[in-house]
Amino acid sequence: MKIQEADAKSLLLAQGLPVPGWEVVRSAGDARRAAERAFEAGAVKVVVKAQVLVGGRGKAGGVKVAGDADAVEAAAAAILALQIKGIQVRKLLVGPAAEIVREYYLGAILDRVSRRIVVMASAEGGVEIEEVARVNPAAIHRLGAHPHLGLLDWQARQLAFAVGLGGPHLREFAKIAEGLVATMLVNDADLVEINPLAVVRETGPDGMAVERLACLDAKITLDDSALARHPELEALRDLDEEDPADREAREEGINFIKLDGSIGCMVNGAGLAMTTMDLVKRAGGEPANFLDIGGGARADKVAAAMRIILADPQVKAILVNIFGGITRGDEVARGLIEARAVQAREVPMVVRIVGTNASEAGALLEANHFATASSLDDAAAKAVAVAGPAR
Amino acid sequence: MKIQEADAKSLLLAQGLPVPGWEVVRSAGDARRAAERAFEAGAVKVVVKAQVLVGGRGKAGGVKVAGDADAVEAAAAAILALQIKGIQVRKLLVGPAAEIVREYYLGAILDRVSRRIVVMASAEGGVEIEEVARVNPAAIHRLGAHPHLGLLDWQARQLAFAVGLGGPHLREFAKIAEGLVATMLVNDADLVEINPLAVVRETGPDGMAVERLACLDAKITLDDSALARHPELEALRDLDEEDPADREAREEGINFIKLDGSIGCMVNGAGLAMTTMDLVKRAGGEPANFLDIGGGARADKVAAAMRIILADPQVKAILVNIFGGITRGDEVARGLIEARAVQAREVPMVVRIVGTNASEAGALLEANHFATASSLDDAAAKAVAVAGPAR
Amino acid sequence: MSILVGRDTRLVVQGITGREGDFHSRATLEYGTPIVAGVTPNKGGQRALDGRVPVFDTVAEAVRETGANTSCIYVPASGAPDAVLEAAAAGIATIFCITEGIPALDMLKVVEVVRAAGARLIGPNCPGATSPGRAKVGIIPGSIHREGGAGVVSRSGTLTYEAVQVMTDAGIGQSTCVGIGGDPIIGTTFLDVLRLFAADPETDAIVLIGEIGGSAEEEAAAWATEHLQGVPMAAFIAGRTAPEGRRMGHAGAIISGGSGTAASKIAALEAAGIRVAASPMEIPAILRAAGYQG
Amino acid sequence: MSILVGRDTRLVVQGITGREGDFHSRATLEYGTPIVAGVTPNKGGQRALDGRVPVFDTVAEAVRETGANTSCIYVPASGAPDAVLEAAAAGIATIFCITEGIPALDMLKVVEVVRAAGARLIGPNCPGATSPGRAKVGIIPGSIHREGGAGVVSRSGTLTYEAVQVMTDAGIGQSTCVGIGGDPIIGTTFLDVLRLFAADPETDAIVLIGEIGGSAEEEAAAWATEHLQGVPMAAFIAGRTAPEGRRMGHAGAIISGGSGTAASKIAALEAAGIRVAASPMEIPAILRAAGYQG
Repeated sequence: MKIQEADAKSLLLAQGLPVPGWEVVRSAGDARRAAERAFEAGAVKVVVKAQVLVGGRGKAGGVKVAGDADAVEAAAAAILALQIKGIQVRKLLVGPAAEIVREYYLGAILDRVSRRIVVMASAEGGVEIEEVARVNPAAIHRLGAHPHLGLLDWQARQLAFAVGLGGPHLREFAKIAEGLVATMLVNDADLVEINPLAVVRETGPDGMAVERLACLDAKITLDDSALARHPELEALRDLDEEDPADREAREEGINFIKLDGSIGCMVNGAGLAMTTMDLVKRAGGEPANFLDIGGGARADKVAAAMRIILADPQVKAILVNIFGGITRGDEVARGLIEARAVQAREVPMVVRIVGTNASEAGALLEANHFATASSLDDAAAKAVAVAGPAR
Repeated sequence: MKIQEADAKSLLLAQGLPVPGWEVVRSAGDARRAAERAFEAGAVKVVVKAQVLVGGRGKAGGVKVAGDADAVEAAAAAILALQIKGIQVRKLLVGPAAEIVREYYLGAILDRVSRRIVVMASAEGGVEIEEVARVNPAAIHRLGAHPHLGLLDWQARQLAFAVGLGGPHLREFAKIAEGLVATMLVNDADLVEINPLAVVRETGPDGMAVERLACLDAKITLDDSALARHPELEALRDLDEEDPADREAREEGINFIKLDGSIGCMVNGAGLAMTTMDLVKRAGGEPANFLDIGGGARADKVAAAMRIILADPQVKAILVNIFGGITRGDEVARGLIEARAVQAREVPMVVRIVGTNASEAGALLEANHFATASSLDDAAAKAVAVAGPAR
Repeated sequence: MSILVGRDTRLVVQGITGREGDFHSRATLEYGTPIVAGVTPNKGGQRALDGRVPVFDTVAEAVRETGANTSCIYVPASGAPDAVLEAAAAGIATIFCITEGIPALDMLKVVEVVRAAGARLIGPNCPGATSPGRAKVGIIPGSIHREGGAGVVSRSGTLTYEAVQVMTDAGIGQSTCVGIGGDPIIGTTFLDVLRLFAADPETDAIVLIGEIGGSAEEEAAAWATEHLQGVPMAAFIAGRTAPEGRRMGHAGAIISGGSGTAASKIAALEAAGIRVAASPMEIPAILRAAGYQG
Repeated sequence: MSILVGRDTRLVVQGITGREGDFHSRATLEYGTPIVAGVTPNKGGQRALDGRVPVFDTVAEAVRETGANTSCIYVPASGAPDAVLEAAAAGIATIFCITEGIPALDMLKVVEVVRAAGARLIGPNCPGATSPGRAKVGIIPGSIHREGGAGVVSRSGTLTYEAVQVMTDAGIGQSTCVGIGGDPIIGTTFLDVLRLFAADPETDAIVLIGEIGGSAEEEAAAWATEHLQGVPMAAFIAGRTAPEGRRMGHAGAIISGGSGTAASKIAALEAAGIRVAASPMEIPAILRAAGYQG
């Protein structure tokens, strides 16, 4: 589960990381008032950032810096009018804009190959790190944290020296890097990124300029499997951005991703679901979704999956592909029969059920006049044929 | 550092272990009032326990159970009048007395041989566990906790089954055993013991009898080396029971233990200090103390050590034995000269300084008319000779 | 011989009295695999599966009393990591963890401890393994198999069944079929299984079924280039049409950056001389074309 | 050959720019031991010990640039566990940790990681080791030694110096003298060092200096019974007169229950045929009586 920047910053703050203050607002007026408070507290400029879960905010005009309250209000109004990658901006982060001296990248990710939390740091911060990885992989320094002890102090120091943050910022950097991994461990995150981690210039209480490290942006992805033991994190789910179909799927325990095609797919197992999509495409069609009903699905779950698929008006045909193992084919057939009895609109359906209780399923489907298919390739071809040509 | 039962119980409580409530009082009147509160809350009997850091309270009459407030007040007065192993009782724990169904032992200790935290459990609880270990070692079940992950759930279950606490108390026991190790890890303890851990009978809110596990006594020893990072634990040090000489030694970083003999010893290094005591005894004397001034001690520390030794009126002679490595002999000699100039009373002294800067030390000592010795055995013999015969 | 499971398998089922454990253990027994013990804390002394299997409180006791050497875990996600650790500490050599939904950071630690204990973990979130005609551990339907010499290794569940069924229908039997699981952190990788197949005299051909995400397939391909020349192989990669950057169902399928895409995996496999099927149905033909006679 | 330190020793000193590190490193250099590098974070690029030794920011860099194979740690207690872990990760084979006052639970974890990394840790809270005439690491005064064939192993600091001085004065030289440290959790035990001495062709006699607390001496005695028959040995145990149940200075000296007493240790050693001196001064005579000619 992705969480918003402001929530990610709160989690970093809880581990003692240096994150400049902010407020989250939902209107240009509130943005203005938050900015006035920031200016009063000494900010020279204020930043306004769209809070959306998709990348590329900056390029889309979702981040603006302004020097007075009027300009902040105007910027906020402009950003709140934006749709970024199809997502309507509803919330803004407002806070003092830092005076950046130099930007770094710092991230931690669960690495499946090394089976470690890998911490990555780069002196090429503030930009798309994937781009740095592609163009100049040597600019990204990597280290595997200890599986039991987390990021060790010497590892944090080694990264600091590697990105040129020895000297006055050594201890600061080490503390941040260790806190990054602690944030990951405490919250069961898959990914924690600070980009940019920046040396910022501030005016100390004595009026002298001081430079210190600060976390200016934060991105955290949580492990869905661990949310059950972190109810406080489950509460961070952004329901504003969640499509009703996505929500129903999540609540039913169905893995669902909407796509742009016309052939709705209902499959058991993620690998087989992807394969089904691949074969639809190979047969000349376009899948409307990825949908995995999981193992051992029963009739009511099948009915829910059908509702979710049909909620997409682009769907012109449905392909059901079930290989019964834990899942019993006759249960699925029964679910399909029930679902069709109450479904909102008539859409042609091709059903393939093999494996456990396949013959019982076949008899039920035949008795209820479903179009069936035997092989995987055959099922895909038939579904494409009934859906008509792809756009 | 040993801490009082009441403090140990607080640390267990902080890890979620089931510890019946208590109050700590310093007078019989306060004990009475605490007991009245306990009776009001439903206690049938109340227990009064001396809070002293030495073992054998029970045998010494330091634990009493009473059925009404008068009896509690009398018991408290009697216990407050006790000296247990030379320690005046100043504090009492007062709380409801549990109805014990069956007693168990549960302890965790840092084991130097296996280099693990070893968790021990026994169905023979409520008695001296050392006695059980001697008479029936098979009755104590042991398990090494994982060095990184602590006590694993299956380990806790295994111990539960071993002591016959499968069944309704399995989860309770596992939680307590895991909490025991967590208490050790969180507080940097060397030893955490619950004896007895007991199945107690209580009356539930519905008036029905319920049985559950409860920690009725607790003993915790903290790692002195780790106290610096636990200021809240340092605050638990019982200054009431600390001798002024012990306190000065601790504050000066001197390892000091008072003994009953007449020859004060000042040595650098614990092993050499014990050896010096052994040789004093072998030469027919009795050491008055163990005292290790540590490595690299300077003149002021030497002077402090001298004050601590001379504070003991039984001391009739002082043996100084220094093998200079980090410690410089001339520094020690200078400290001795300074200390003698201001010392409270005249006591014969035998000084042996070898190793680093021994010849400079020798010259200083000679110029100031100190009695010196060359070998270890010689030094011990001379000290015994000047002190006169042991009692 | 076969790998991982075989005639020497003596199985203990952890969580045998649960719904899943009971259901699949019956199928395992029917397949002829000896389930020598079950473990459910506080149910020690009972008998499971209609009295056919003794239940113990701890794995250590089960091992001591029955000589179990392989474990299959159906314990719910909250207790499964501990179940794996218990099995490893009790000296179980091969541990299958079927349970899905275990937090990845738990597995990070578990995998490390299991490795240090010298045990082998397959999964979690895996369907198990079958050596047709010898033994089956886990939830792969026994009916799809046929005895033979092709080893199958897969990150997927039902997709594996699909591929195996196609092979069986085409007359190509299997030495062992292994589902290694789709979670980000798993105990046994493609590469580990390829090594085992390479050393198994009864495995004469290998089928590898991967999917987008991670780089385990690329890693396996690189190793195959050096160590599996001359072994007839076929592969399939699910997710050619999956959009980038989205999760496809389980966490096994994240695409990040340029690596981990179907294209990258297919290129790596083809570079190793392994033909990649466009549909699982093509697998038998590819094996035949690679010279597999079995 | 000698053990642990010798002609092949290439030393890196962690904490070389601190007061202790500087002081003892000078003595180490004077003894002729090559200190090839120092490590102090943020002082990389400087030179220590009057310009004689290059300083690096990390141990990894020091190893890469100088081929250091042995480390000596003078880092304060708060940073010492990390320093040990850094050395082990950088491939240092032999790590001496002189630092005292490290929390025992920290060492529990460090010892586990060091063991897994295949490195050897001596200490913490140890004086180091000297192979007279070859190399010295740590804080044992070089002047007390004499080249020879007796190996000395001890849990103590100054008591070791005392014993070694007595041996040297009696004309008995040492192959290697090792202080293993007095803390409850240490990296290398008596037994470990006895094994090394047993395998060292240049060690012809062994002196073991123990103290009350724990059971390492008993363990060592049991091993010696089987593996060191015929090797002239002598022992000394400090704390015969220590009262039970009190700590004598460092945590190494707790007596608990009946085990760990001086009497128990002396009995175990005598049962193994090792005579225990009543005073360190008796050690040379015991070695001679045991047939040591060196």
